[in-house]
Amino acid sequence: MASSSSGSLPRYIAVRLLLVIPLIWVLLSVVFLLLRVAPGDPVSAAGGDRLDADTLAQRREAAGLDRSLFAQYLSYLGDVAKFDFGSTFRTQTPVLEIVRDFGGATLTLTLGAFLIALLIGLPLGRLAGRFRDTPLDVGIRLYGVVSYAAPLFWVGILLVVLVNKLDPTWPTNGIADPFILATSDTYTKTHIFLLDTLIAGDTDAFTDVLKHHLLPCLTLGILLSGVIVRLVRINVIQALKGDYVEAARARGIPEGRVVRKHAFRNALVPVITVIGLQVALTMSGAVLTESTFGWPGIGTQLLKYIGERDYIAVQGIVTFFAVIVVLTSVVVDVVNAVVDPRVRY
Amino acid sequence: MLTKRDPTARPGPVIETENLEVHFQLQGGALARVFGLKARRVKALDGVNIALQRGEVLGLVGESGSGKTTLGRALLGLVPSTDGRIVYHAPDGPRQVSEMRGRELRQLRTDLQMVFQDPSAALNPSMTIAEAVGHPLVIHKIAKGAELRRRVNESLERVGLAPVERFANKYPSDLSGGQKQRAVIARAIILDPEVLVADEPISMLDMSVRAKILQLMLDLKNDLGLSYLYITHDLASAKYFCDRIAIMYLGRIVEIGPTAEIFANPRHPYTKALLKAIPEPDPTRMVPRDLPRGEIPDAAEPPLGCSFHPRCSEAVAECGWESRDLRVVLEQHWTRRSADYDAERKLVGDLDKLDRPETTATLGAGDPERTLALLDKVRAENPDEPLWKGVRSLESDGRAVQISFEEGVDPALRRAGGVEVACVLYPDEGAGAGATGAAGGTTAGSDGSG
Amino acid sequence: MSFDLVEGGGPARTASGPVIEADDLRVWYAGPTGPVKAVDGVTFSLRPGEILGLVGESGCGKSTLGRGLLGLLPDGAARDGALRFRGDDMLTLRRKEQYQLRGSQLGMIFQEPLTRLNPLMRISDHFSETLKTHEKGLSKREIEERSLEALRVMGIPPTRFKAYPHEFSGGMRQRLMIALALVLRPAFVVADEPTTALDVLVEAQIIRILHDLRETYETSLLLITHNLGIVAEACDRVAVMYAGKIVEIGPAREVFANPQHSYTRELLRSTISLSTTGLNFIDGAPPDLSDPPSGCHFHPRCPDAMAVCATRDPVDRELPAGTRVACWASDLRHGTVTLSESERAPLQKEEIALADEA
Amino acid sequence: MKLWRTIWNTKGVGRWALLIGLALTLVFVVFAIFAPVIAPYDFAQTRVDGVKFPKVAHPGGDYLFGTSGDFYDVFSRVVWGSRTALEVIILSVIFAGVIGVPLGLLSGFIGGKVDKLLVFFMDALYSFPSLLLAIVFAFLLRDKVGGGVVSAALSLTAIYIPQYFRVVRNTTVSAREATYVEAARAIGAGPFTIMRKYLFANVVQSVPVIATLNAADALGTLAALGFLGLGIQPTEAAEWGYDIQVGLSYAQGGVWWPSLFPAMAIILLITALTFVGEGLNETVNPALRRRRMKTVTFPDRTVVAGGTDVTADVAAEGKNS
Repeated sequence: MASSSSGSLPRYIAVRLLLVIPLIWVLLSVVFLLLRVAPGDPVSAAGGDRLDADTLAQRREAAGLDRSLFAQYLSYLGDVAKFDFGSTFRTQTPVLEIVRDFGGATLTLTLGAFLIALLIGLPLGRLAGRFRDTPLDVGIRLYGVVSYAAPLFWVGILLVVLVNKLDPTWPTNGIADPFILATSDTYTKTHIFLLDTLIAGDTDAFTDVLKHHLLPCLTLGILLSGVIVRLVRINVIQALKGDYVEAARARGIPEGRVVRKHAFRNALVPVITVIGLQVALTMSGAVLTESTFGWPGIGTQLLKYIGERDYIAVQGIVTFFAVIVVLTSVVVDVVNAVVDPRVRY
Repeated sequence: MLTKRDPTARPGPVIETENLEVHFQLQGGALARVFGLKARRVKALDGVNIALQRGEVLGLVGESGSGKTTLGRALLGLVPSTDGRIVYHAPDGPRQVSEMRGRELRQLRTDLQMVFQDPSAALNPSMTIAEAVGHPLVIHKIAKGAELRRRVNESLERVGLAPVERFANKYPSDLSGGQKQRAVIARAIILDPEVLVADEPISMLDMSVRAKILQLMLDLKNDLGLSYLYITHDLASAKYFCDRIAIMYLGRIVEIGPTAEIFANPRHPYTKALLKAIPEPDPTRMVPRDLPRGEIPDAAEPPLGCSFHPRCSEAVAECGWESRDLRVVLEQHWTRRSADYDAERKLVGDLDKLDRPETTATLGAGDPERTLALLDKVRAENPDEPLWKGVRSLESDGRAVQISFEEGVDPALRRAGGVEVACVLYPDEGAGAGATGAAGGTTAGSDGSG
Repeated sequence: MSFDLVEGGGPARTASGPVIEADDLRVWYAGPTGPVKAVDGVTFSLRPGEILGLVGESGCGKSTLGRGLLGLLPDGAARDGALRFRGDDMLTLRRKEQYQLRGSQLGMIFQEPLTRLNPLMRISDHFSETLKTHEKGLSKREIEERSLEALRVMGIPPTRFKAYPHEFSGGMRQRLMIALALVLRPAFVVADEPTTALDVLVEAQIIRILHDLRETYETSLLLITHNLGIVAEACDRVAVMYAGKIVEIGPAREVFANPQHSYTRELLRSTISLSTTGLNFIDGAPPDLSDPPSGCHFHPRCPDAMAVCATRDPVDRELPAGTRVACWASDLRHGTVTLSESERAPLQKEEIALADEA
Repeated sequence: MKLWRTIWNTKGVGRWALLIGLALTLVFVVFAIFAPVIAPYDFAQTRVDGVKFPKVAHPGGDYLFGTSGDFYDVFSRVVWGSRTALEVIILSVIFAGVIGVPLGLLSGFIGGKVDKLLVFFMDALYSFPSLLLAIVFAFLLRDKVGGGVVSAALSLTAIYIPQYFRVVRNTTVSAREATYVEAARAIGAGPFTIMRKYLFANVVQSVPVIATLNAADALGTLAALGFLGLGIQPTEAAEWGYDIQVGLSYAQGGVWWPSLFPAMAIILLITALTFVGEGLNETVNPALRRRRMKTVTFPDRTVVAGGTDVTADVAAEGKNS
């Protein structure tokens, strides 16, 4: 019964990372299967019917599509292991390059949205849970449901119209002023615009980029906050029924502290896991947000290649998304292990 | 049809076990499983020999974690055994439960039945009482239609759930605890079984109902000629209810014998402690003072030698003293006197190093002389502490204090007077005097698969 | 585990007024059809250092009484009557004042110790939170010293101070709970079935700790249990509760030797103990507390019920031996009332079916 | 009826959320069923009697909600859209449930390697961004099944199977450990009897809550697909997401109606379904449910505490408020 936790955190992280490999493998296989079992073949789909048979065959060979499905699968796995996600069909741009050039914008968008969602969601959820069934709770729940129900793209435009009324000069499209964008070659250190402008010490560009972030982040953040509010509320309600909460009250711990230290903290344990899963939702939301705000992110690229029916590019980008999601799940598990001493590793 | 069997017609055991072992593979974290790290084994049953005679009530008494519930379940084949044999002496000859699988095992359940501890959990919440009680007949395709109804009614009436119409179409949630337990019993007897394993059948019931349910079980035994394995932690009800009693501790039977003898003349220190600890509604009795310390240990890493030795006040040198016991004694010392804790704690060094089942221990960080002095102080404080009897040597090697303990003996069950007991204090009467370790055979350190 | 508690000695000597006094206390729950009268007119008091055992079947209001004393009640429940702590009426206290009393003056020990400790907090955090809440300005050193002292008395070594609740065994957890309840040396503690979830040997250890509390802490204890054995061994006085009322209260020896209320007697008879030679039981089940029977609530199950029992409430009377009983049969035996012939007639009762039980 | 009483006897907002949600959903169901009667025009109708509708006509007059940029009558599109929405929702929920529930039950009951593998696979699917999955599916199915209702429903089905699977599998795993399942084994019940008679009824109770919440989510995803132009084609059926997308291009010019009304329809229906799901959860889930109680009022005391006046005591005890 001694306090023998049977391992160290670094080892846990290492083992957890090892476990990622089979998970990613399953995801890759799903992606591969989906895109290859599909009717038609990538080359004719992307190239249209304009190409003659020879060129088609050439292209097929170049893309390795003349081999057996299994051979293709193996080489696909092998490539991914080498961090090669393939190249677009038409322009032969490596998918990794697309990810590099457009991933930064998606990253700052989603992180910003997450930040906003947590800032709104955590306190509101806690309030609603603590004051269950009061008018305050009703109001917060209504916010939680409606903000999630409202189509993101429509909310986005609504915000644009609103902001246009308040301040017609506030940017509502893209990630930066076209003029700054034109000189963007100087900002390629991290490929994250916000960071690059900051590193370059260009305050004007930085504030401009920051201003551009507000609306997209807010739009996506509001959607996410609705989910978090509802989640936190339910978990706080359940945690408040916990026996240790009653025991804390019996020791005379003030109600505010009981809610904060006992109910809320314990409510966060399941919430962390589910918030981790919301990364998937954020990705979905990012695609919509980007297309609403003309955001030069990876979501717009995905849509573009879907439009072009470029299977390889789609496959690469989807794989990239999957890897991100899996890696977040590792982070979530590690956070859980740090927060909850009962997690044994 | 509920008929009476005559237990005297075929004397002898109805079911018995031979060196029965049930080991569970403990699951570590999800990761440990994937990478095969540290798969811990819990010896829930570690070589149990027990025979339930036809028509008797055999009590199985022990604390939670002693393996008594596992034994009951293993007899019905609900838990697979990892070694040893279970033999059911069916009317048409002996059959090995431990070899049965699937259909054959399910068929066995018409003869062996079970009553559970928590009646609220033992009934399917979405089945009516009549459905639940009649379901065994449906499963074994014994009755249907009017015949099924008739037999369900008969069984319900037999357990006192009468008038039947009042209960038959109720759901478990509409019934009280006692009523639900009656329904569970009705379901158990509807197949006209020979053996009933009753796993703490009254412990979850309200105090005013316990006697009633116990009476019902006695009546059923007498009327139907049943044999009972009565699993309990309540010695008082066992004393009233059982013909024989087996005391279990950490997967083993430590004492077994006729009820009267066990209560009049308990031999194993554990049995003595249990008897002393039962609170009696007798105002002249006072709270007992000399109780065993600590709690039942982790079955995944049982103590060396006799499992009870760390808690035993009568323990002697060969009981199996080890490194982990030293930690307990040190911690007890600090519990008594906390003044010098910080300084003394430093003298001892890494305590977690002691958490190993070994007969040697290394103690101290830097100054072995002062560590030795500390140990002397601890010993002087409580010279009666049995641990010190088991210390073979205690000396400094210049850097730390080295302690080694006597090799322990794992005592096997052997005859002592009217009972059998597993304790080094009771030498094997059959093997002559002084053969303390001979019968046990297994020495400490081996994994005791004797 | 052995404890260096001061051996021997009865209740502490500071025999001033009672620590806690309930006077016709009622604690009612909100029910779907009307109030549930879980505690319905209860009068008792506890002297400093005294242990009062509270027994009765499940559903008789024992737990509600215990929680009601501390004001730990769910939404919709209400208290009425008088409840005095060292002479001050607690029912009129403001919420904040109630919180201040809890933990520092009134403690509570629960049944299931694992769920009562916050799994995310170390033992040390539990203690420092409790100490800081009630005694502002304690230094870290003082907090640690006082916590370790409380743990020491409960037999928990200081090596475990920084551990998490899940790293302890069941008995250890209950000792932790007791240490946590006592670290501020409250004058009065309610222990609600503190050993029900524990094994016999551990149960005996815990009972002994509770029994010895008064010597270390001069704490009065209300020990709620359904185990009559525990009451007999550990308590000075015993209160028997049935359907929201205390039907008999008195010195433990006296009540166990000469039970006056029919319910007490039947309860004792139905208990299976080592000296049991035949099985007895009380027919029927405790009543629905939202609609208890008229007169003496026990009359439908009482073997000695008379006509008067069904119509008139029995009156609480003190007997020479120091017991207070509310039972017409007892009154009749002691000649404290005169009842007419028709009132004394055995009560014609409805047949209780065999399976009408709890 | 028992369920209804449980719901009605629940305290708090949950019950009202459920009722309001049900009422609102019912409105949409009526729209969906009686669309041909309620909607003045067909969903893809751009002209009446050979006369083309005006482009983006203001609401009012002949066109209650105005007309859209593709010359559709917005009101008719909204009404027909409820039919599409409900068809897609019902189909996808049924598909996902029919596959996910038995799979979860089986996986949870059998346990072992099969279970581990299935859990692994389903978790992988679940952690996938759902919109992406739907997009990929829509993209694939369009060539095969076309851009209609069935194709949209199938794209959504893939997203929700893992959710049913997870919930059912987890409840099965905990129910499998329940004593009543062991009791079933003890009376000789075989695995299929246990699954059918002991587990199924106790496990499916968690399904309605997920089903309604998934339905709400499905509607959102369907609209998103429509918005991206990957959903149902406007000529196949009226779909709100597509209408919003077309409408939004006019929004900044002050033409709000083509996007506002379908957006409102989406918000209302998702809100309604979420209300039903959360309301159900709070009224039937014992961990969240609070019973409705009568408040306690103590009757007046007619006698001092401990009094000896027996009749007065009886009176005080008497019939409660």
